Amino acid sequence: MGKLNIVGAINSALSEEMERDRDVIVIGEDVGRDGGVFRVTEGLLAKFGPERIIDTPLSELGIIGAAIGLAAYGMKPVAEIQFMGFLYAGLEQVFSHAVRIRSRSRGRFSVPMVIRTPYGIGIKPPELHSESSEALFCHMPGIKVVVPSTPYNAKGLLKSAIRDPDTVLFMEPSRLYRSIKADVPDGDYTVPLGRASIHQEGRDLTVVSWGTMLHRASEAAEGFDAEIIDLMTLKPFDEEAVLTSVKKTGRLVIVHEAPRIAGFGAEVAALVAEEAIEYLKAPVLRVAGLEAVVPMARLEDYYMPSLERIRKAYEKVMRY
Amino acid sequence: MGKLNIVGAINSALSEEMERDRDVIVIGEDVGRDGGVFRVTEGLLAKFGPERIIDTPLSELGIIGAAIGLAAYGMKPVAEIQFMGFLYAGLEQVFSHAVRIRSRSRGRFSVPMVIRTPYGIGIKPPELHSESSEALFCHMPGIKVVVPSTPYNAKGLLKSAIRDPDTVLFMEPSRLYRSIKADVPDGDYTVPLGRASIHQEGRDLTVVSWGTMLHRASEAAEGFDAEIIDLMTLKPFDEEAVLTSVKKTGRLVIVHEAPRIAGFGAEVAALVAEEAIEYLKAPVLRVAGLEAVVPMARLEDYYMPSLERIRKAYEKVMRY
Amino acid sequence: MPVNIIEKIEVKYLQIINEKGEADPNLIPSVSDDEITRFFETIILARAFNQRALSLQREGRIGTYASILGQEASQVGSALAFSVEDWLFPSFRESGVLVAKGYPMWMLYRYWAGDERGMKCPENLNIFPMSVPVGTHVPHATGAAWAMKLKGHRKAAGVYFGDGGSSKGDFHEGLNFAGVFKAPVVFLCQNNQWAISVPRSLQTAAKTIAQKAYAHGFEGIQVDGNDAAAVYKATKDAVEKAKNGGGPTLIECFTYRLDDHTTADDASRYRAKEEVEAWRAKEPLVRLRLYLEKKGKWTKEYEEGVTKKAQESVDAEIKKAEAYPPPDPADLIRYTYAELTPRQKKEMKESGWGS
Amino acid sequence: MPVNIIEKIEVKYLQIINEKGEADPNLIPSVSDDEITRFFETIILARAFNQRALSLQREGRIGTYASILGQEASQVGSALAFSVEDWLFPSFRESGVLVAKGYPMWMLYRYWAGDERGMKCPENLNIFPMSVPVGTHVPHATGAAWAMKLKGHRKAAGVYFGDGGSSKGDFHEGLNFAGVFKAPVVFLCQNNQWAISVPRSLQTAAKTIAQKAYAHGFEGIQVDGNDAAAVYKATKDAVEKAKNGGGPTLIECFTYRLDDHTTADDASRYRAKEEVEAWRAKEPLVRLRLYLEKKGKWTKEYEEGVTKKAQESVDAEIKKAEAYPPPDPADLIRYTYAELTPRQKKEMKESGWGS
Ligand SMILES: Cc1ncc(C[n+]2csc(CCOP(=O)(O)OP(=O)(O)O)c2C)c(N)n1
Ligand SMILES: Cc1ncc(C[n+]2csc(CCOP(=O)(O)OP(=O)(O)O)c2C)c(N)n1
Ligand SMILES: [Mg+2]
Ligand SMILES: [Mg+2]
Repeated sequence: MGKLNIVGAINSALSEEMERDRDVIVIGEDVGRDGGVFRVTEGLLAKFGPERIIDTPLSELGIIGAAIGLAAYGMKPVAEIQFMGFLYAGLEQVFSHAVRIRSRSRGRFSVPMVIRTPYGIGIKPPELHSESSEALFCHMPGIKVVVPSTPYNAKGLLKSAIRDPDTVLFMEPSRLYRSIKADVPDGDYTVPLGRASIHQEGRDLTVVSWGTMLHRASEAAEGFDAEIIDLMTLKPFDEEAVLTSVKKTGRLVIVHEAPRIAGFGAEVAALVAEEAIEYLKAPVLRVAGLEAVVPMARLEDYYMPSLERIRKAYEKVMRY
Repeated sequence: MGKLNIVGAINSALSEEMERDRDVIVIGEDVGRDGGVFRVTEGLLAKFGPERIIDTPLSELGIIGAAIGLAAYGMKPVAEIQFMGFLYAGLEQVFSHAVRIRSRSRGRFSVPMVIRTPYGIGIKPPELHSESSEALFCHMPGIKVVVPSTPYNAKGLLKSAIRDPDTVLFMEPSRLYRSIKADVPDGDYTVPLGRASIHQEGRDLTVVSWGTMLHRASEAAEGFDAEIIDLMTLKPFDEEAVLTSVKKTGRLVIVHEAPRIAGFGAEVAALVAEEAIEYLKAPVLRVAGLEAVVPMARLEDYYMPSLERIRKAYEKVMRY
Repeated sequence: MPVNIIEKIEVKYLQIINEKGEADPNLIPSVSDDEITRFFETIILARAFNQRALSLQREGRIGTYASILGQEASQVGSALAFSVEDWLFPSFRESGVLVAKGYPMWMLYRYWAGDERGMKCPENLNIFPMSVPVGTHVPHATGAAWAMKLKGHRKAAGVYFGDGGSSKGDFHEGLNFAGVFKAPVVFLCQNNQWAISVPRSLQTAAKTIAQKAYAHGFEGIQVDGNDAAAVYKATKDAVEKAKNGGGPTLIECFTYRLDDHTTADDASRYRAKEEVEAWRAKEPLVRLRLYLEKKGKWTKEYEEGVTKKAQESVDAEIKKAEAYPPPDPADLIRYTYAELTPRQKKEMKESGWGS
Repeated sequence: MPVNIIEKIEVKYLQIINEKGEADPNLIPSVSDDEITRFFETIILARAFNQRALSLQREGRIGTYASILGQEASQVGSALAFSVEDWLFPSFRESGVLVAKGYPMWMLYRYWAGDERGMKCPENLNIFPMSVPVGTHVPHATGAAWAMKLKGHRKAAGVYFGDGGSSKGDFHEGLNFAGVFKAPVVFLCQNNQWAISVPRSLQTAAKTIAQKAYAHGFEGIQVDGNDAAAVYKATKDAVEKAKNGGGPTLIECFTYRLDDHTTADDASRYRAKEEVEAWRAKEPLVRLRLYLEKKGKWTKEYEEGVTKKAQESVDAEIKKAEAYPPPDPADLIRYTYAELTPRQKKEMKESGWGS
């Protein structure tokens, strides 16, 4: 057991899984000598050599496309896409191939790979380094989408993702990479995919969030008797956990960073509108990014859900 | 005034807009000599010549990418993507560029182009010819998403789309292309973007749908006093029309073809859960595609919302 | 110091047997008469498969189908150059490749009838499901080949795509990776001169598709795609090279699509009859027949026998395909993930399907 | 009939002034001393801009910044070859191009400080916002150039990207369209030998990036990217050719990134000091100085004067940038669509922003 931040936790998951399974390899831009632009793969090249930690050309489509072939043949590629905004180039490979090959071949071939990518506002970078596009992927049957929020679950979820027989998108909250340090067991443990965690129990109000926003949603919950659910896996998501909590509290606020319209929050709200409406005491609110292109540094604080906006939503549902 | 099917209506919109504005050009695979694989551009090459009806290489990314430059420079490209499933290749061009250039250049440049593409199950084709991925696009601020459902609105909406200053995705229901023939005015008229149409008035139950499914949702409504809303524009969608109707009926069923999870129906349900929950008498139901890869011909009827599934949903909400 | 030439590239063209059945004396020793006989017989089989697929489509017994007529040499010649442990990545117009590899024809018919089970490749073969989005499967072959190399397996991958496919970014990124990682992969472009209605000349300004390989640092070669011997030899050499660590090769098979693009197409809208007829004269079977005849290995009776056997076998396969029980609707959901998700279980239940 | 050579490609390399300031006697007449003086002075300005950007970043006054040190000849030489009515499509590492075109430096500083208003190109120029997703802007230049051709405007487009960018499918699809439609566009690859930590040799197995043009049927040329005269001449020729209907050209500027990738990078992690030092000796300013000195057009005082003026102008621009009022938060929403949507109006209201 040692204190690790999320970067360290992911590094340790990669390292342990690579020791455990010779077929696990890491591919991506700058993952080798440079150790990744966020240093997530630091030290792995020295440990595992250039046949397993592989710097690729600047070619997101190529990375995902080749990873599909690698995985289908029997490797277990963990592909790093340097920023989520650049994953759009590989989207067709994911949507039209990775997640369909099992179905298209009726089980003969499959694509057990992991796509790791940092997402979200976090590092005051140039444009397109701050996307959080989970909703797009959550709409596509066949993929799994995972978003850790702490060093502990980052390590445990990544291990599950690597061992999973399906294609998993693993979205790493860049804003949290180094901001939380916490106890993480040294050895092997996993956090199962598809199950949410009750980040905090409460009676009056259910808050659903994930990744970066989970922490802000929690902070905003001070003074409320809020039950906070960390979804962790967005696809397939733990519908049961959400429904159980909402049935108890009668109130639901969803907090995410991506634009509100057709964001993943809509799915959570729609689920509840369908299956627990009779328990609801208040409108289901979403606090989310605005209907706007994710801005550069100067305006990003205005775009993201602020503590104040979140708190207002909690207050509003509590008035019912 | 003459009877036209949707193919004819779109053809006439293109033809009239090209006469009206010299900058309008059509680009895409097989749009010229062949008149498009669905014959939507039939006859346009003869009328407007190869400088305005332009066959391109097989290159969806290139089509959208070049159209961005064409539009920014002052042309008005209408780009045909042969099937929606192949638009994934151009998704980064749409998401990272087309819809952001106005914002990135603070208004100096913009990309007024139209992407036309047939969507949905309809022609018993090979794989990936049956996608309905509207939800992905609806999540991206900066784009407009339009889905006609009749020859009349196909022509009027496409004209509005071509004249619109923003990037518009125009999704054509391939299943309806030739199945509905109706009166369409010969000359100029437009149907405004952003406004829904009340396809049928009713008191007991609001049905929201668009494109192909609108017709099935209507058919299933026989025997119900249903108010049927044809959204027509999915982004930005007519929130007001939905809310007004739901406030009246107290019941809502959304019908679409795309997979349910994180589909656009979730947004409609979430809106109502947020803004009209106190009017709801029943759960908000979605009838949608299954959590599965869109199947090929043999199984597609099991995948799509059937009359029976839709009716069951209507019956269910009516029990409240 | 001034204007120097820093790189020279030459693109080669290979033909072994010409339209008249005349063989190049220097090259023909690399292909045996037995092999040529095999091309001949396999092309007849592939053609029988194809002919029946077209008529099944007309009768509404299968869906839209993409004919291989005219391209059989490209497909059969290349397919036979791969070993059974190699991995192949076909596009939708590769029935000839699959037939040549012994892929069960009844499964192909089922596939074209809209049944995904037809693409469940038998365990003794390694053929990926046909790729429908053009060119997008090119990187998969690179990836699989790269995996072979990483695992130290002496195998190769082969990937088939059209002239249209060579315009896609996927093609280039796939080739570039293969060049960088020296992946044992053979890129087989079936340049049939048309991408639906778009002629090769409007697909790219490059003189050949073969030369696109040099953008990625390895050899590209154009072969007479109607000459099964040339296609076979070029592919065989490329497969050998790949297995010996020499990296990838791009082979442009210069051929022609004699039929409509698919059964949903009408090629007379966009191309001249004369062009089609000129190419028909070069079609792949005639030259093999002439060659074998000269060698005393062809008789009318022999060909009739081969044809009859092919037709019988195709008939039997069609029977098998059509007798096959319809797919279980639950399949639709079942193969999405390795295991059903809770939501899928719910959907199965609501649909009244067993899980 | 057998193995024929059907296409020959030669890739040329152009240098006019070498590291010692010696000019090729056959080529130098194509560039005047006035032009060379202009390169010299513009490089000094671009370098002053760059130097100050780096220090502003260190002081936390702007965000992450991508240095152009070492690449000024590639950027300035090419930029000056375009006319004011031409359209340029830079990537994020093209401050030198923008400075050379007279783009307001204060706006660039604001951009790098995270303010989108910095990319609102003044009306007298046609420079697209810098593209951050590498290589993805290549097709835009093709499209704009194609539009120029369709409208009968005698103009050209130029697009800048790195060696890394040449691996993207976007690059290839953009080039392929340009080849097919003979679009008047010049593709300017700034091959600075590195894509962050990935060396050129691992980016592609091709010997040159220039040769990638031939995959798309037009000319590619490699130039000494540290020789402003060579870059200028190659670009000028390509622009002329484009405007005369000759179609596109790919120019590979063979240069070197002397600094870290960006201020967030530490290049010592992945490349040897010696390599950097060897390239430093070839940097673009020295040879121009030597050349001008030989021609009697350089004195120490002259250079000091130019440098001082550059620095003063940069200082004034920084002042202007920092005095500029902060952006209106409503801008965030305002430029998404031509008009606000009802939902956006609501969001504006909820946020307390005027519309
Ligand atoms: C990415 C993509 N775009 C468009 C299509 C529709 N389409 C199917 S085949 C075809 C032409 C393919 O041409 P080519 O690659 O030369 O192969 P061929 O059909 O000639 O065998 C097109 C445009 C598709 N299947 N995939
Ligand atoms: C599509 C994409 N992938 C990854 C990145 C992250 N990134 C920024 S610059 C860079 C390297 C670019 O190399 P090159 O094209 O040679 O340009 P240079 O930085 O050398 O000027 C990378 C990987 C990006 N911006 N865009
Ligand atoms: Mg073809
Ligand atoms: Mg570089």
